[in-house]
Amino acid sequence: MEEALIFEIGEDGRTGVDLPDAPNVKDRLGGLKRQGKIGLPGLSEPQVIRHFVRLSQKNYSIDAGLYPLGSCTMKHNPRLNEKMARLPGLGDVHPLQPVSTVQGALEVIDQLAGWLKTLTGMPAVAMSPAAGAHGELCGLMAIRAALKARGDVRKRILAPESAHGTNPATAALCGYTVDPIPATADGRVDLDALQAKLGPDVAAIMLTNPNTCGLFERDIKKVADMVHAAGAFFYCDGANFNAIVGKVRPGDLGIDAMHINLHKTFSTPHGGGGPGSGPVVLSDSLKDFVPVPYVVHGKNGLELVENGDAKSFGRMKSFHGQMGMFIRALAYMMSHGADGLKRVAEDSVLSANYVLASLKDVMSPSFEGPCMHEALFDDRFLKDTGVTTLDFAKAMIDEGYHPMTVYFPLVVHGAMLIEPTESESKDSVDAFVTTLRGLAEKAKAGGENVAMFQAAPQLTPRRRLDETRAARAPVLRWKPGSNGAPIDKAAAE
Amino acid sequence: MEEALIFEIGEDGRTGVDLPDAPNVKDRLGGLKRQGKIGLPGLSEPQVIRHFVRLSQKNYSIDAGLYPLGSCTMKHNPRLNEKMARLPGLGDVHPLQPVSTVQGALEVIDQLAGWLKTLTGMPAVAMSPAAGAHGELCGLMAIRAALKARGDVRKRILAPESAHGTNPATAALCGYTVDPIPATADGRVDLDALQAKLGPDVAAIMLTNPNTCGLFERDIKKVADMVHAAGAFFYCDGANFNAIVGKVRPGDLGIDAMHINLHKTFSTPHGGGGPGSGPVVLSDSLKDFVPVPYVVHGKNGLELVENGDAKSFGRMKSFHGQMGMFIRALAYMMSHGADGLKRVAEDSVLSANYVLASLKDVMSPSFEGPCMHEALFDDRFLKDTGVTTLDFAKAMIDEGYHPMTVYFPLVVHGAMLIEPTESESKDSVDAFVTTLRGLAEKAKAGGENVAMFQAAPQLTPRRRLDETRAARAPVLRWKPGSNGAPIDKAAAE
Amino acid sequence: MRYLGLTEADRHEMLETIGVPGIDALFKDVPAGALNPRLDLPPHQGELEVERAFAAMAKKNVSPMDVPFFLGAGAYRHHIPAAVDHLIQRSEFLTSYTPYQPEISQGTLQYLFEFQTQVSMITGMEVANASMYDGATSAAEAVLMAQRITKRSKAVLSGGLHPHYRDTVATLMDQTDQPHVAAPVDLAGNEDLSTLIDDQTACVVVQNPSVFGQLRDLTSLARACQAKGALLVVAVTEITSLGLITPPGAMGADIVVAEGQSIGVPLSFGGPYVGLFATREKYVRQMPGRLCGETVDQDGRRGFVLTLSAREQHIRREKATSNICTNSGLCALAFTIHMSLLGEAGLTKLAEINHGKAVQLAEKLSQLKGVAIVPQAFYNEFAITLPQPAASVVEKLVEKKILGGVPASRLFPGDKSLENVLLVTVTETNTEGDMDKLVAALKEVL
Amino acid sequence: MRYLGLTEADRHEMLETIGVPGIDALFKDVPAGALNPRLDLPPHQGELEVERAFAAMAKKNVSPMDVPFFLGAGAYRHHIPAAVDHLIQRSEFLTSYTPYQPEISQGTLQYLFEFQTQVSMITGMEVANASMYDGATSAAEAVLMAQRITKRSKAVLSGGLHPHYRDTVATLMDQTDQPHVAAPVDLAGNEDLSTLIDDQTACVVVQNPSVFGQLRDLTSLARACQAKGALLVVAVTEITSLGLITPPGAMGADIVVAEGQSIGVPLSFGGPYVGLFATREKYVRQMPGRLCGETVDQDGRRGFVLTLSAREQHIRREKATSNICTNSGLCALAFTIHMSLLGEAGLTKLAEINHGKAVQLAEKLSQLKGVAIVPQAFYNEFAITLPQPAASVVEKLVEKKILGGVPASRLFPGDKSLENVLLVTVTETNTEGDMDKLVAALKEVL
Repeated sequence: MEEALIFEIGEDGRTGVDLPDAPNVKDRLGGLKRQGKIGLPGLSEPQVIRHFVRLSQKNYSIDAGLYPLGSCTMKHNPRLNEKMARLPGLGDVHPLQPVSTVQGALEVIDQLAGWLKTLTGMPAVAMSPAAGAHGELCGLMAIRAALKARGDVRKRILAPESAHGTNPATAALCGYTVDPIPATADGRVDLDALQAKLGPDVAAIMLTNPNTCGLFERDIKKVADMVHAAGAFFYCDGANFNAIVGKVRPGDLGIDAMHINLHKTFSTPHGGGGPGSGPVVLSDSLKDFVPVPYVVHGKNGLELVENGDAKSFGRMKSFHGQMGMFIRALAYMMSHGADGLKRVAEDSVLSANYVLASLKDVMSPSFEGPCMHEALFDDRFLKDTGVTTLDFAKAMIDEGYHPMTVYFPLVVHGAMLIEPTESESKDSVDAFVTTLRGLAEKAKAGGENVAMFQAAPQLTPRRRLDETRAARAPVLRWKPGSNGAPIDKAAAE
Repeated sequence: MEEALIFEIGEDGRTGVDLPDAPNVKDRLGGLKRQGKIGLPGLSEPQVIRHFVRLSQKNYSIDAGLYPLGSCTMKHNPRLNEKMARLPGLGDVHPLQPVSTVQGALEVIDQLAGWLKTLTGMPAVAMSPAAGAHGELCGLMAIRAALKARGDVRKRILAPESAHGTNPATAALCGYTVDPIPATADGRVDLDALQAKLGPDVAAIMLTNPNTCGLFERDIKKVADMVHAAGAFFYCDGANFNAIVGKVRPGDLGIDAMHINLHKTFSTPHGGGGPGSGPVVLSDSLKDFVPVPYVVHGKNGLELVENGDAKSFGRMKSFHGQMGMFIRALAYMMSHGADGLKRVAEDSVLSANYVLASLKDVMSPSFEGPCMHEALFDDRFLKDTGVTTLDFAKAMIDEGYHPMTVYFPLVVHGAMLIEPTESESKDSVDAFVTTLRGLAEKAKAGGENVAMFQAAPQLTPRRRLDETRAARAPVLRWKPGSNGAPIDKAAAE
Repeated sequence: MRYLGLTEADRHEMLETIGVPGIDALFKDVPAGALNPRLDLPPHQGELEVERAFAAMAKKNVSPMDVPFFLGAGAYRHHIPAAVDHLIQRSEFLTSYTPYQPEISQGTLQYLFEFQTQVSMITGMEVANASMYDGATSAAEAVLMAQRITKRSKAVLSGGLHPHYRDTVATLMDQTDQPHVAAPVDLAGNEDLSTLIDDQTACVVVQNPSVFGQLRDLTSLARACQAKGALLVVAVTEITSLGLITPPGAMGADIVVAEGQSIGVPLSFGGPYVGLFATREKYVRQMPGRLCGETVDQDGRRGFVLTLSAREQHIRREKATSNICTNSGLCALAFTIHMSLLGEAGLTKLAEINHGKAVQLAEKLSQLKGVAIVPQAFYNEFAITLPQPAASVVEKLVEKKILGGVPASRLFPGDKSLENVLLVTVTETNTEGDMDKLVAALKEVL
Repeated sequence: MRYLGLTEADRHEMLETIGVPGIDALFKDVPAGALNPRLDLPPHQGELEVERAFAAMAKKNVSPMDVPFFLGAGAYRHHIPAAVDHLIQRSEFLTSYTPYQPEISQGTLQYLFEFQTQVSMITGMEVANASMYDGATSAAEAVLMAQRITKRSKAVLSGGLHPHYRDTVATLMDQTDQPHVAAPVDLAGNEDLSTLIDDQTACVVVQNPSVFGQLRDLTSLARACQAKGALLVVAVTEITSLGLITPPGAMGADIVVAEGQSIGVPLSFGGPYVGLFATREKYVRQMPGRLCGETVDQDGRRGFVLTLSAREQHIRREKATSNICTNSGLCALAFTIHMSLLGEAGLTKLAEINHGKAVQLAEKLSQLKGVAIVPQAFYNEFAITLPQPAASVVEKLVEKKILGGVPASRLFPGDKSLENVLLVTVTETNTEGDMDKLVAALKEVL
């Protein structure tokens, strides 16, 4: 079924809310009352419900199938967590209530901080960052503040070529230049190259571990030592923490700062692109250089420090952090416990290695195993078939699967990064493997199959979309009378 | 995507719940501890969620499209009502709590009863029946009790041929024989035939008004007078109350008892086949002959009478009625108010007549209008096309619609009973009409189209199902190793 | 008005298409004077106002969440996993109709098939239907079914049967002046019903555990029924008990009726609940209620349909096995989901916890002076005798913010022998702290 | 463990397929001694236990549902229709990722397009992005964007700007040692920022209504900016105000940043919220954040994709317009749904109610001795001056079970001139009874 835009469905004279009459008072708007209409459409509640239900039906979701996006950790989102986040007294409290009236809310933050510190083996955590990239920003700000405090202005950040795009973008936001570190043939940081790049103007290294090739940086302690010897800090991108949660403490590896994507490892729902939450754990050398606000234990219970001392580097967002995500993440942690979280890491790594082992003969793994929680393949197995990584991914859609992450990391050609997560059953992973084997064989067999790959997907609400057209003459909003592409309104109802 | 049965997905060693260890006590089961396994499968929470999400995706629903089932009143189900039914203190109270601790719950029942009495113009209402048919049973029990109280045993119930199947079935359950009343050419009760059938052994007439042909019984007051003159009672099937709510009070028409399907007129969700709720309003002559329990105003507030006086005819179900449905229905009523409910009737009747007017030239209306909230067509327009009512209905599915009610009422050939309800927008009804016009024209054009109708539906999770096979050798449950029809387990994951 | 689809402009256009001057022209068949009555009811309100009204009513109740809570007697407080309520609220389940168009209702049909299988399994029976209204109505339908099968009329009702079930059966039988024999109240749990079975007896209805909590082996009663050509109907009010105890099917029951509320369905002040109904395969065509069956579609793929509808009212009319139409679909779904989450291991453990906690409380209570535990064997519920009327004890406990149980006098009004009897239930939702509070409060009150 | 998919048997089989003896063989790259640390954390728990823990924490808070409540200052309590929370919890929205595969993400993409359109419309701007973290981060990103466009570095921040926004901007600018000028606190609402604009000024950031509630016509400020080649950034913390007042776009704003929480998003102790970001079409390639654009698919049908990703970090890396990756998708959905339900008429009426009630309360409060309303013109929020420190008045109100407002000292610590200033907000959720209680309590307290 086609579904028109709300602006095409709506009409004056309908509403989805009933409101009482406004008090009959003389306005005090100082002559700034709006003139003219906004242009918003009028829809009844049934129309709104149907519109969004129908839209939802055009989406793939974890709840409906395996979602093997590497580096995204698309795991099961427990409904208990949704329920907890909506408890009266938790979901509805205001950030500026007197602290005596929000002791329970502060306790959530404090407890979650405790779990994060214990799981990472780090002494401090900054809770307010709103997402992973925001956490990176927090980490670099802390590093910058620490350097500044010792009067040591440095200008360069080292980051591997395989880094998430957020790493260089964050470094740039903090005024740093980014200097890439090459990788070895086995997908790890090249220590010699690193040594060569280190120097008195290097503020920090930003490393992802497990890295974006799905591998554990086995020389990580050496890296830490080298970085610290150069007077720099070690920032670790915690995007892949799911592989090691409960199993390895980053604090034991010499790390100074690491953000944790609560929406990955701790299962707060991705929600079609957020909201996330990215608390940053900090080492002893950084623990005073934090943003406000933060929670401390005071004489009257928990207290909220909203205006820091001289070492605090400032404020990162409107209020105290992503409370709704904190509740969900804490519920997730309490549900798993120490035993369950360790099992999460183990099962996620087990599943990824199982995928690697089950596909290595028909696809081309980029590196020797063992991998961590994601398995990286490149497009060598598609060589000369006429089928690209993109075609392969789109063909998966017609088989009922969301594709894996493609063309990332950039260090291998036509990358396909598969992360099954610990939520999947073996039956589910087996079925996925069977499908991929079938597609790989079809691609290699060539002939008519190639056209099938190139035409995929065909069973979806839309087929491949013209991204060039979208970018060349951007249409970013609906305008009255501006039906860009023809759509039959009657058919769309 | 195929979806296996939970019994085929499950495996020992998995669970969807975590429970603490049981207290270590000596059991007091008197040697009746279960021996052997039950056979239930083990599934993780993600598996359970995915299973039921995928199953849901195989269903049509009001939230996704027009659902024009005549006589079923598939209207919008507001989410506010779901929220209210789950309020702590309402959704979680026990039916046998001391009445002092459930005054709010009793108030819900009392308020809803008040609305129902006012809307129907009747002095009493029995709240406990669990569904429409259960309400009919309650009504006939009240009639039987009233007759018994006056020492007047009667054995016959009159019901029109067009009655819902529940009417004769209910009458039989109360030990009555059912005597059909024929209809006139314009789809109403034949008064002469009725007069001829009335006699001293007639306990009651069971009439649906508006009737199942979608027409208002214009002689209803005469019918009531005739029935009362014969010493019988007038039971009205309130299934079609949506057409007249707020607009006509059944109490003004001479009715003695009428059930109200809260899950139709008052929008408690149908839920794939229940639960429903069927309170019965009663006239002065029946108001003492009620089932227990019921709510009364006492000196300490509201009281619950669980053991009635001599006139009460007994008990109909485990507890006090479908409280969850009461809350939803009351929220619906309060949201609409007197003005909104009247508008419900008007708009539902308007929409049905609009459908009738818009299709009368291409389909064959069974009766002259105006109709009430549903429009009845028969299959004369399909004569000699090779397309049956069933084929026509199945072809609608491929166009994205749930079919109307078909082959009911029985009084016209190949009936198609369309009830759009007041929830639909005009655009939505227009699109539906356009689709039906197109199909009607296709059917009449014949040729290759006939095969399309006969093969429909083709775009659904399943095509037409073999109902004969299902009934001949019933397979009513899964058994280990008994995969009746072949299903590929791997493909189904 | 937020739920209405038409604008004023739409209405005008539509009236024009129909060709009438105004809306009341469409109501011309309504008798003069009966149209458009004045209704003394408030006007429409927004969500916020409606929420306020319900919040005010909810506040007048004592929520089981806020106090130690020990009520049972046919309705049980259990923890419902969050996934259950989430899933049953999916539009595609919540807002769909009875699956009469199977091609676009496979979701509903498949879960009904799974429900039927689960119910068969836990009751130890061969087949089950797709649900009834609740436990009591299931029991009444079972008696009618036994009458059809045996072509006899009399029903013998155990003295341990929940009075609401007994009365629901009796009320229905009264309609056709059918005889039923209610055995004397069986507090001690030692009644012998076999003497009441005669050659006019269609069935014996017995509850296990009984309303007083007594758990019994029904095997010999089943034999007695069989010997005299009567059917044994076993009623179960607390379905989680079947996670731990021998199911009725294994004791020889012919029909099992049960209240399924304990699995997935909230207390909701008594409804809606979900009646379970299971029997032997040979009786399936005499069963009431909807049945979902497996079949294949035109392409040979497994699929599900409502079947054996030749039993049902919409086909058979006055010859139907029951007048039931709407049943309890969404509650059956909640049951199916919760049971799927539990699985074999979960249901067993849940039942062990319930029983274990009940044993713990029984032991604590039996140490109170003047308090005695009635049943020898029980599951999670038991009657106790007190030295004073239970109803007033319960009221005193309310003052101490404890909901302490159901006084037997509420269920058996006027029966002096039960005046001092209290029914106490313990589930996994009760903490040790709850139990200690009850015991301490009783100590003060008694 | 209920969320895990593998059984012990599965694990054994999988290890065998992989060809390793045990799980730790897969972790062989972890440095010696760092594997399997002992963690001092509790073991796994069931739902019931987790629920109890959270219920206990929730009980330690005072819920705005239970008391008269008058807080605002950047986060607002509004009624959210039940449909909103129902729809955003649909699996297909809740558990999907960023729509990088548009063929199976048209649901998310279309609502983002609708969101962008709604935000453009209400702010009176040409284009909007698909959301930011919140209002303050939007403001900070706006300053960076203005710097890119003007190639100037200085930002002038109004004295009426919410201090959290001011500090968030400042913190980000500090990283690159960019100058910013924060104007003096502007309680009276009569600051003239035009004098602070020089030829190094990239932008002026002004909030309307101001943090003290003052509503101002920004037209002349916009002209002053334009004259000096600087951009005008207007921040809106209470987005429902745009139902009633002239939008920033109509006053000449170049960038509008706003907190969208008031529409569809619960208070949730400060997050997650949804930042709105709108600007002129000509600046679109300098915008931060995701953008959804219309296009066609292979069959020529209208469809939507994420577009202009050449601005974004995953493509442009260190040259990206922002480092933002995850944004606030689900909150944007809640906003879109709530705004769809409101429509033109609903948003307007909602704003009228908010303003009307605020005027009512202002009138009541201004009759109290020693109390003065600060802003001349306001929407639903206004500062009042008290005869004593506002913080202690608020604490006294808490004792009377009233959450009476935000003391300005909480936002401007150490500023003696604001010590007696209280920020008071009224929305549609406040009843007349609430207001009377506040007035009566203040009378007692002052």
